Amino acid sequence: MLTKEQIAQRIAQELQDGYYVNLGIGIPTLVANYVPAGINVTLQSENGLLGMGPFPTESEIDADLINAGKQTVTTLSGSVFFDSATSFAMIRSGRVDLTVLGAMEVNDKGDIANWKIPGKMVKGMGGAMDLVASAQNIIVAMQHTNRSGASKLLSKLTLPVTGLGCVKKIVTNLCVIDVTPRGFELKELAPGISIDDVHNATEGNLLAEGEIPEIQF
Amino acid sequence: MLTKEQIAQRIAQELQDGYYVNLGIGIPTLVANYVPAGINVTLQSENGLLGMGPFPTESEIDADLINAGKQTVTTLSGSVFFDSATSFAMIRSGRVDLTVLGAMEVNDKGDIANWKIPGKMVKGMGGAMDLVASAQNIIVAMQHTNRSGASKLLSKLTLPVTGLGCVKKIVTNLCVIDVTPRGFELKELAPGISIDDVHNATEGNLLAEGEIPEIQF
Amino acid sequence: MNKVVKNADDAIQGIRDGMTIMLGGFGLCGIPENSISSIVKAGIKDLTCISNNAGVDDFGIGLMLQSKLVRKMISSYVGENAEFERQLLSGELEVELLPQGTLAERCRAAGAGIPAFYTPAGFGTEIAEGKETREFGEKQFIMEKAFESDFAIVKAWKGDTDGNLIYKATARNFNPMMAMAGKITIAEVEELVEPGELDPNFIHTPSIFVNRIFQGTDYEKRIEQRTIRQN
Amino acid sequence: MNKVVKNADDAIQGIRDGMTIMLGGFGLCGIPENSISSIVKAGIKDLTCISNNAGVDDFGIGLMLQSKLVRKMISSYVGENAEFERQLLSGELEVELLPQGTLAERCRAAGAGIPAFYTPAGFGTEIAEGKETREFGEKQFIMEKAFESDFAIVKAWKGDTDGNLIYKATARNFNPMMAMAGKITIAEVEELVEPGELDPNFIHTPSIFVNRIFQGTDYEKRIEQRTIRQN
Repeated sequence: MLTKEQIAQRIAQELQDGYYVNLGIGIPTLVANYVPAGINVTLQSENGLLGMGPFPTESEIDADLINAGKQTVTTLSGSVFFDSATSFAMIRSGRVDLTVLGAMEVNDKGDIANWKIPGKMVKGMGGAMDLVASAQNIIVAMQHTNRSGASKLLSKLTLPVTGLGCVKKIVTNLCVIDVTPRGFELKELAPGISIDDVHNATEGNLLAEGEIPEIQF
Repeated sequence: MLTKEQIAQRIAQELQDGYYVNLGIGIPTLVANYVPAGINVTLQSENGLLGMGPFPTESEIDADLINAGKQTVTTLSGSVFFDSATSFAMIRSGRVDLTVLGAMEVNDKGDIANWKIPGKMVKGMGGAMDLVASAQNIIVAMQHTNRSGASKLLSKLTLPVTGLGCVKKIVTNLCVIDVTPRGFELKELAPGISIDDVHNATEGNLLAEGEIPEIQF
Repeated sequence: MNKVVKNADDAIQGIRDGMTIMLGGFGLCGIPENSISSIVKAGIKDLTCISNNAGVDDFGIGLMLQSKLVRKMISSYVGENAEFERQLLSGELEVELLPQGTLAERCRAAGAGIPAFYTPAGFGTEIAEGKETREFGEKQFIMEKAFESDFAIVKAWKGDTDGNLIYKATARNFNPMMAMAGKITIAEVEELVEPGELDPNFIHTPSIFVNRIFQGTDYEKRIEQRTIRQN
Repeated sequence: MNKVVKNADDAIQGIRDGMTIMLGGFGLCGIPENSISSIVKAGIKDLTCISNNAGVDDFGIGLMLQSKLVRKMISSYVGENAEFERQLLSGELEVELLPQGTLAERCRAAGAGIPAFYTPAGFGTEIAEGKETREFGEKQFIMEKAFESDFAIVKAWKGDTDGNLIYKATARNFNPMMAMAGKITIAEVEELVEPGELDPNFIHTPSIFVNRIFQGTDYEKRIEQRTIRQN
């Protein structure tokens, strides 16, 4: 089983030099901590910052400089500020190379639900619907099952959809899965996890063909 | 009969303090020379300048600073540069208070033709179609008749239209006319010009009711 | 024509019960603090507020919610606010949630004289319900319309008395589009300067979009998530 | 990932016969002089050029016309060019004229992932022929679509090696929208600096839109209408 940090670390292996990347809140944020050596990526924060730096020191804190999670952050050399319309222009026009998001559910067509639970207070979708409708390359970072043990990888979403056919890859505590026209394709297994474990935890259509290697770090 | 300068001078009387104004090429450009005392107007040039100043002196010339007529110009205190999309955002959203344009023909519904003569080389409409489709307040500055003596104030346009029902006022060498739902309403006469003179030079429906005063400068 | 008004109380003149107003800001960053205080003081109610967020319980638009001045919020994210939740569940408050990019673009469209546009955000979701959809190049889009609002209230870093504005860092966010979009646009600034003091090449909101401007006071600039690293 | 290329010859690699390219500039102001020279030198032909103007006979896009490299111009104003007129009348050159604001907005739409929008410009004119029209709020509009282009070539004043750009004065014009719109965007700059040298708060084109950048040489910056006043 992977820890949250390991899920982030595995996703970081997908980064390529020069990528512009949007990281959602939660596990996705941790991806920034594992950028491989020699790879340069630029983080986009949809509230209007390209080139997001680390959290500030106490003396660097600036209330006018936050990220999309409303956290205080810093800039780097080459950073740039812009307005929200320009920010989503970047996103909708496909200039963001990789988007990493959390999810409540994903189905085997790549549809994602991550913004609303009927009956619970709805906070809103923020930029998630723009991101999933626009990005060419979306990776979902999440636990394979929810707190009550039910699979989050489904044949059919039970929660309101955020976007259709957009998820390309899923990294969970159990495995790495590619979402292809054939469904969930099992690509790599977490240490100590068997194909059967994944089958048992996956409600949607799972394909496990050939040798499935263990995730390497 | 008014000179071109006097046409511009009469139009300048329509300026109000705080107006943002777009002046077309030709007679409209001259309006800037007659801004009444105590009135402050800001000139918008659709290539990306608000607060257009006078032509530069020899030493002030900057190839990167031109107006929509491609003439070298200067800035003033409070001037601002912007891109073409922002420029036409201002225009289309009705933030420009007054637009002064030349015309080849205007009809008594306020339709205007000023961009194309079939059979002749067509240079293009530039920003004229955006301006006439958007401005709340459009004044046409032109000669009352063309070079062959034919009226330019018509019941029906003979040339391709630039915009529909947009002209509110026309100032020619002969008179001042308001375009209302009733047609061309004669409001003021140039010195030495009679109502009959205007009738003879106007092909479209002309209303001349009551006393028509002489244009005052 | 003088756009400069003395303070927020003067700036908000004409905002009346039942109107639709836009308020700049992302979270508590770049919000028009002074104008919000004056609206609360004036007790202008039944407002429809277009703003990306709804503040926190005791700051930002949260203050307007406390005073029950808001009838409807049009936002993309409205968490971190218990009073908001209470009013929503009790039916006192109506909420329309929109994708953040759609919210920004509907402001920009209003300020650009574009009555409607197409966006992929929300296609296939409940956001698309009741909206026209259309295919362009084998991809599906929703038609979204420009917002209509009576007033836009924005917060800038510096402004000149002509109305030119510059924003600071990520406090820019929705402010420039809302400044374009208001029938009447009110700008509060931390520092009001004379025309010519701002570089004409680096102005974020050209003066033509701003109707009233004033220098605000006592900016609190509260931080929602104070995240720091050890040096 | 290094976006910096040595010169215009390297920057235009991949532009092929028959492609659609956008070229920034208004008149001769803010045009990508170096890249135009390299395209002429390379003899890339049958091009569709989206540019507000078509240069003059011996400068700007006029140089491409002289070499008969342009099959179609999409512009708002194409005066001041005798060779242009000759090719147009002889049928060698095709021209599509668009309102200037529509031209700008179709670039911006392409860069904003907006496939189509509505504008009032040109309603009731021959520009509307073959286009959908529609009423919003008792006013008539035309539906216009985002441009599709293979390359966008822009000219900036300063740029950093990450691709952030700033423009000078009215040389900005169409350049920012075209920079957003190209499948591949090439930027030539008068001065190329290191990341961090441009103030992040005052950048006109964020780096993400720029794929290749180089410092140009020998800018002529020809003036079309040299108007002066006596001091």
